[in-house]
Amino acid sequence: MIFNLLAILLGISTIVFALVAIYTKKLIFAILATGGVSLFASILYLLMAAPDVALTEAAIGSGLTTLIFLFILNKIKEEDV
Amino acid sequence: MEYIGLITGFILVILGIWGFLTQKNILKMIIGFTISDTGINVIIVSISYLKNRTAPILNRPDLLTDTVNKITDPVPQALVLTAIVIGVGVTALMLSYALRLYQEKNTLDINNFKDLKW
Amino acid sequence: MGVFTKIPYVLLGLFILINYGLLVTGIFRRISARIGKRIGMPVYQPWINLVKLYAKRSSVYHGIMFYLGPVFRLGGGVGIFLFMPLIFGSEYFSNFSFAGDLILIMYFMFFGMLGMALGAGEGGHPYSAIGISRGLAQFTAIELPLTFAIIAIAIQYQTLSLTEIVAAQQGGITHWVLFTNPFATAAGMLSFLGAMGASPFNVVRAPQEIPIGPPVEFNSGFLAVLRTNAALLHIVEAILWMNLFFGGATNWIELFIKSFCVYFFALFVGTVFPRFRVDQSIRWYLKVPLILGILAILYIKFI
Amino acid sequence: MYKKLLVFATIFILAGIFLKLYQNFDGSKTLNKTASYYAKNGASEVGSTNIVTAIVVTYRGFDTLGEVTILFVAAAIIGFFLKTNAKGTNRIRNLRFSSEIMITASKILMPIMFLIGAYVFVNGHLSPGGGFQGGAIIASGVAFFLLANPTLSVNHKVLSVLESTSGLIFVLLGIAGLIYGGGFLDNRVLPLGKFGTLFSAGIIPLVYSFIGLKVGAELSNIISSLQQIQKEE
Amino acid sequence: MVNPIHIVSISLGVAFFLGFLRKANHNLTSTIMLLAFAANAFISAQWLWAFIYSNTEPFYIFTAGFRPPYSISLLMGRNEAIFTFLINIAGLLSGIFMLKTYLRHGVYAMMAFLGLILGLNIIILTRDLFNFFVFMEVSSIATAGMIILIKNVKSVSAGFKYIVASSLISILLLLGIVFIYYFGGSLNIDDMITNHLLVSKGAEVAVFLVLMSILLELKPFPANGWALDVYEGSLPGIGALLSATSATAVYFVLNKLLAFANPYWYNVVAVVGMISFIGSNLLGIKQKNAQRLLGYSSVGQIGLLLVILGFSNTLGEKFEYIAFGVLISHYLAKSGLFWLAGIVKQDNIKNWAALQKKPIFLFFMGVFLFTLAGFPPFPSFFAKWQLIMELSTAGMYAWVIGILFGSFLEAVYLFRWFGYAMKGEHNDLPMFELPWHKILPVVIGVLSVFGISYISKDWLPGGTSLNFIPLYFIAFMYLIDFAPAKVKNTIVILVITYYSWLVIPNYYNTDIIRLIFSSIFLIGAILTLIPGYLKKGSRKGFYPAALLMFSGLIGLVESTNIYQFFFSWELMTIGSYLLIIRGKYSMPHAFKYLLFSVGGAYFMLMGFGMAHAGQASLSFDILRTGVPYSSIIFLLIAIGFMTKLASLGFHIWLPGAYGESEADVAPMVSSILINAGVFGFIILMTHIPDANIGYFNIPYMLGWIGVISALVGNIMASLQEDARKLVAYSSIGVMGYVLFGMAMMSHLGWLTAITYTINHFLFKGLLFLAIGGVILRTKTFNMYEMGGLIKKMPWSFIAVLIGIITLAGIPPLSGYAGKWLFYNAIVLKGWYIQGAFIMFAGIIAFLYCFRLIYAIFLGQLKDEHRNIKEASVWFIIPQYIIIITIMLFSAFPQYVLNPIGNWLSQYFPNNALVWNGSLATSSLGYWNAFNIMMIVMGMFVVLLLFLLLVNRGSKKVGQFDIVYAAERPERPETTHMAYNLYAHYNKAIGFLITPWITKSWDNISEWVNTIANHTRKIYNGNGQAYALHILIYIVIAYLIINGGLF
Repeated sequence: MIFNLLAILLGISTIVFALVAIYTKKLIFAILATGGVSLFASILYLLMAAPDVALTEAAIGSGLTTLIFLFILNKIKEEDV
Repeated sequence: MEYIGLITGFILVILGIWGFLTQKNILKMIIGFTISDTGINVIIVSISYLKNRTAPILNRPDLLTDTVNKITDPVPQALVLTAIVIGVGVTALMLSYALRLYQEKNTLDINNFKDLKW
Repeated sequence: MGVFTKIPYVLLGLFILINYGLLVTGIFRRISARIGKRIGMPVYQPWINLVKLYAKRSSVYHGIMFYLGPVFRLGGGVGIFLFMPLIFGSEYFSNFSFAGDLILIMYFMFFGMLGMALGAGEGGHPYSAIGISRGLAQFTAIELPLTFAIIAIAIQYQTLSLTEIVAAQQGGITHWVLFTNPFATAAGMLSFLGAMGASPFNVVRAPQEIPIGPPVEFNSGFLAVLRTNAALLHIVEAILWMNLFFGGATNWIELFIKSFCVYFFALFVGTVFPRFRVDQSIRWYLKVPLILGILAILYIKFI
Repeated sequence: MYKKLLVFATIFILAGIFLKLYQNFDGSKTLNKTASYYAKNGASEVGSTNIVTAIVVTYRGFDTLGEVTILFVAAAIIGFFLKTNAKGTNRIRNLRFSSEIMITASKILMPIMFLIGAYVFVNGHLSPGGGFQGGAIIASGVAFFLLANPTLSVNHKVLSVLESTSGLIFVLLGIAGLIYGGGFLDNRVLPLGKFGTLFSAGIIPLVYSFIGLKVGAELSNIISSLQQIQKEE
Repeated sequence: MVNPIHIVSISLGVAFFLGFLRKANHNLTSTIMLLAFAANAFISAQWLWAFIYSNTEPFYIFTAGFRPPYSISLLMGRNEAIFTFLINIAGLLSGIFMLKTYLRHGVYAMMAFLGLILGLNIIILTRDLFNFFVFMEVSSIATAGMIILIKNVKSVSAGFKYIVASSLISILLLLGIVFIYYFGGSLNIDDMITNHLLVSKGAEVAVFLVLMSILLELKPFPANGWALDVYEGSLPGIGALLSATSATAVYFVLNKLLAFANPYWYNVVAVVGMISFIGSNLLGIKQKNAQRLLGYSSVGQIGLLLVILGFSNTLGEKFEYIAFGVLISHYLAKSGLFWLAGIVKQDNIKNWAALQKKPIFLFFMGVFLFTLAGFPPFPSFFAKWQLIMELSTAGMYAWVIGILFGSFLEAVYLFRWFGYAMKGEHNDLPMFELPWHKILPVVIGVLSVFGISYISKDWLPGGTSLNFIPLYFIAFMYLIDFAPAKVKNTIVILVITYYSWLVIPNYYNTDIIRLIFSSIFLIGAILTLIPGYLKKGSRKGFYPAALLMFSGLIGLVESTNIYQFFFSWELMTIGSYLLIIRGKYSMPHAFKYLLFSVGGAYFMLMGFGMAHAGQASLSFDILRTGVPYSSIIFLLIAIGFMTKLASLGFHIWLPGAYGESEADVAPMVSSILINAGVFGFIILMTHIPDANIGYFNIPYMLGWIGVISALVGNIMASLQEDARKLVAYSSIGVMGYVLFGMAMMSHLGWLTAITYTINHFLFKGLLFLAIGGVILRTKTFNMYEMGGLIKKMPWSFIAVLIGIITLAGIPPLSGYAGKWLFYNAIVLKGWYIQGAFIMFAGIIAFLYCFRLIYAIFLGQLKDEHRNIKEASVWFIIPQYIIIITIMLFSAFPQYVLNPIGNWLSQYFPNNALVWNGSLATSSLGYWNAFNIMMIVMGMFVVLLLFLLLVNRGSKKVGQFDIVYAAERPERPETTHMAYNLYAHYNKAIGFLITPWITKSWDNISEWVNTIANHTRKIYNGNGQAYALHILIYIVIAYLIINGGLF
């Protein structure tokens, strides 16, 4: 029962983070919000008894994607200064 | 539990595609794409979930006997693994495209790249 | 009678017609002068001209086609004569009508015109081309109602051979095409005016139109041939119209009288009406005579 | 404005399609045909405790091969795509030296990260995780190192050699499976060994570790090439 | 045999191995890459050979050693072998083509290229759905990488649009696949097919998503903006790769997956294909950029393939053949054209005129274009024919119309492009350099086109009966094209005489009509080829084109069934197009000619299709009145022949095509080619005597069309200034006569039509040859610039004189025979009004005959023509041969007309012509050709002698020794009045012949262009908009298939 409650909470927070990611003006917040979305998703996977996927999502989904995003953002912000 | 996952997954996909189609900035589009990708992964995993069953890793001896009705469906989880990595590969490629586009015209607005039309 | 035995009779018929043609031309000129309150030249004047012309010799020519002009012209006239039966029923004076039929005759009418055009074209005279193009254009318009009339007759009697047409019209006036198909006769007679080159449609040879018409180019011998043809062609056309619409002739006197009347129809119309320009005549021919022609065909088809 | 409306309408109908899918989803009570087969004789046939790894490496090993090619092709394209663009502005950027904490933390955390990465992809068939996750951890370790001291750069030559060798070995293992085992990428080349121990489940550990190395090399390659262009400018 | 899995191990192994040689010189690495492709190609070739010749059964490969549903299995069947072979060969050739780019870009690009080819190979081989998804991603990422090989903003934005679109599609595909797994329980395709797993409602939507995303991957029309940008933005080599390989691979996958979807999906695929086929071809018309045009064409061809796939069960076992025919021609032609684009490096299609610097490349381009458009002897012709036949047997007439309309649109822009290339302005365009690695793939492409057309021709039921001997001879002639024109001319004439000696006699007693037409075609060919000796140099490309036309024509006569007939009809169209386009300004006219012929041919094909529906045989007698819709069939085929007969409404191409072509091509095309239409009509009308739609009778209408075209043709002819246009319009007139005669459906009517055809062949050839000779000498074709040439060119004058006498139908010559028969036929048939108008047209014929001979020969000689020589002897010889034939035909018509009469009496028994000796009597009148000739000649000679006698000593007058209107002319121009000769005619009935038909055709083409222009505005260049298009496409498809949202 507790798991369902936790899952609902996680679900809502992922959706909130997703909305933030789409509608914020600052790009940096958007990227961090995407990282957050994928982090919450990996926790959701844990709840759904899929540890492998959770680890991958955490490592690749939130870790590497956000990293590449930040590098690219840094590169682009660099250009127009 | 899986219903919750399914709903979140579908909503994430819808939001991702909405962001993808309405945002002018290319990076925002790619973010939209990543979100819908994560959404798809959530859907796939929530399909594999069976009520009060453990992960498909048989580390405890009691799981070895009659594992059929003890573990969740391992196949979608294997598929998701590949899907995530594909997502990363495609996103990395899209980002480098975005970078090159930025270097060409110093702007990230999709409407400026209309040289090829009709 | 074989083809060769018929030749002397054909020549005889030709001689009679040429003289009759000259006579009629003389009378024609005299009457039109009298209408214009002039005395007019003596009736035998055409003979004199002809004899004079045949005596003369021209010392100049414009190339071989120049010769072919008058030759074609007279060929046209004689051609019509050769393939048309003069006296219905008589073995001697039906010429070579058995070889070709009405269509051949129609083509010979155009044969002369085309030949004259080629000849005059070759002649050094620049204005001859203008005359030719007028003549050809006008003649095509003239030929249209005639074609309709001939088709109407062909339908009526289900034949294209002239002798059979004349045979069908024997036995009293009411059998003539004049009565059986008045529209065809009307269209035919109107196109007769054009074919004769009579007054409303004589812009082609009128001397005032072009300061020096073909007659000057074709002097002496050539003019002689042209003059004989002029005489022969008109009278032969008259006889043709007679055969077609007025029941042909069984003996020479009937032939002379009827052809004389047909001939003078052109005279009376001609002296009354002013001269048409070519496009006017084309447009005129494509109005009234054309409708008459179509009526002729419809008349036959539905009655 | 009407464009937004159009997008909204399309998305609305798309949601309708998903709803149709969702309604027909009735939460299956038992495993379906293929999953129950894997559950029943996954452990015995392949001998790896982690059935997901068994599926990923042997049963659907071809997918993983595809997976590796995707990353490989993506890395190749990004490498050649960003490397040859000579157009960028080439003034040297003033490198902001990372703070003290970053440097000391990187000195401590770097080895641990590599260790965790190695651990994850070595016993992929025992505990959750495997080649990809291990590779990702190593790559983030490398990234962390690059962030810590921006002046240093990773030697591309070594990375690509590492990547190619591990790729080649993976293919060779596949062919070995074809010759010795049942088919391409079959793990019964080596003995299945005792269930649950490190050296069990045939060549899965080997395959997964090489995949881990390959993925780690590739991702760090991508990161360093991204990092690279920053330095060149 | 090598296990197909090694395709994977080789390409991947080489890709990884290249990682080591990053620094090595690029020559080595590229050779290794090419070796890898060669190995792959060898493996698939080996399997292909095994399947075709030692028919081994399909070979299943189980990866990971387990049974398929639990592991991924690959299948190497016959189709898979063909497709993988095509893909690997394309990879090899594109690798060779883009060798320089790979050398420049180094190892990474090669890895991506290897990845792409590997991905495509496995897409075809795999039997697992998720595996297909993974390798679809591999190939789409690799393609995205390939696009940016050329570094400019266009290619990068195109690449971005591509990756955006394909990622959106892959999201939906993944979703579909996962839910198929959920509902179906397994991911293996064979498993799904065998035990129909997907039955539940939900699976419906999942299958929808999967199939829809695959369809979108195939770039359907409204949602393919991204694909067209990719074709335009990327390197030509990549364009070739994309259109040839990736589209083919995904097409094969669709074919695989349709097996497990439920049957209505076949209709969905067909509808999507048809929209895409017609839509993209329509938009192709407005394209100026070469690569984008090719993009539209390849999307169109894929649309056609989808239609074929959609009808695969109606097509039955023919499906494989048709699909392969269309696919292979698309594959070869498209890659060939893209490679040519790579060589020419010109964006605007007008600048492709640069190809004229190297005529061999024009030949290549021609081959590729004709393959695409579906002309014989290429495989797409056989495929399209079989497709139409099968579809019409199944009664799918709407679809047949759609396919034909689409391929007509495609022919429009393809041949406009070919026209620009053949005839465009090219000396200021840069010369393109020709490295070996760019030429090799193109050459291989062309050779394989011919190779496959040789192989595929005898797969069709009627295929073996086609005689290909003339085609081999044409190929030989093309090989010796460098030889001097005189040598080639003799060879060609000798071969044609031998062939006619072979063919004509065996028709002698059996079939008089075929005897006449075969002699017209063959002897006419010899006559019109004789002037060829005049040409110096090697006259490249003339002889193959001429032979193509003549073999097509004689093929018509020899054909026993509609298939051979259509085959030779299309051959003739190609040959005549290539002949006409040789003229200096003939590009627009040749283009119009081709469009009308192609349009006509498609009408005819539709007609044959409807006739063939329901009957097994292809022979002519399926065209019976008993067949349903027989009058519609009659109308369709009649329109097809009327385009060739240039009757009114379809005549606008004729004046230009005949007028602008070369001096000795004009007689060839005008006097011989136009008779093909007549022959066609004879066959049509003997088989379907009467046809009426609703209450009005078609032959009656044809009669009226014949009358009007005769009238208008003759009037227009008499008002022309250009000699060739005059004779061309007269062709329309005479053909109006012939059509009228045929439409009468009576014994005499047909006799007239056939006499007219023979006469027309004789005098048209005579006139065009004479005028050609004159124009060659005077270097001008306006009649008012000539004049008085009788003095310098007496022989030509006599030829033209006899020509116009025959044309005008003046008694002594054979023209009169036609006219006489006409009157009799009209009166007997009872069509009086039309008859009278036709006679009026005949009389107008005098006008332009006179104008022709007067303006050129009579009148005054111009100064510049003072020392002009007679037309070259090579022009005179054929003219005088024709004159002799005319004389013979005029004197003894009975030897020709009598046998025709007997042949005709089997169709129209009543009121035939009765012949005794030379006197022909019909029920109306009589006509004795010989007597008339003798009498007229006699009279003629007598009068001429008299005049010569009278003026024996006269001297010829000099040009200026004349006086008129009291002045002496100095300048010849003033004395030769030939300009606007019939002005008054123009005034009188000018309103009748204002060219409103040409205007109406221009309006149609204008209207089509504006539609194309507006619809292509949907591609507004914005990547996001393209993604939205994809989504809208899916949503609409869903609504239609599902009938509303729930």
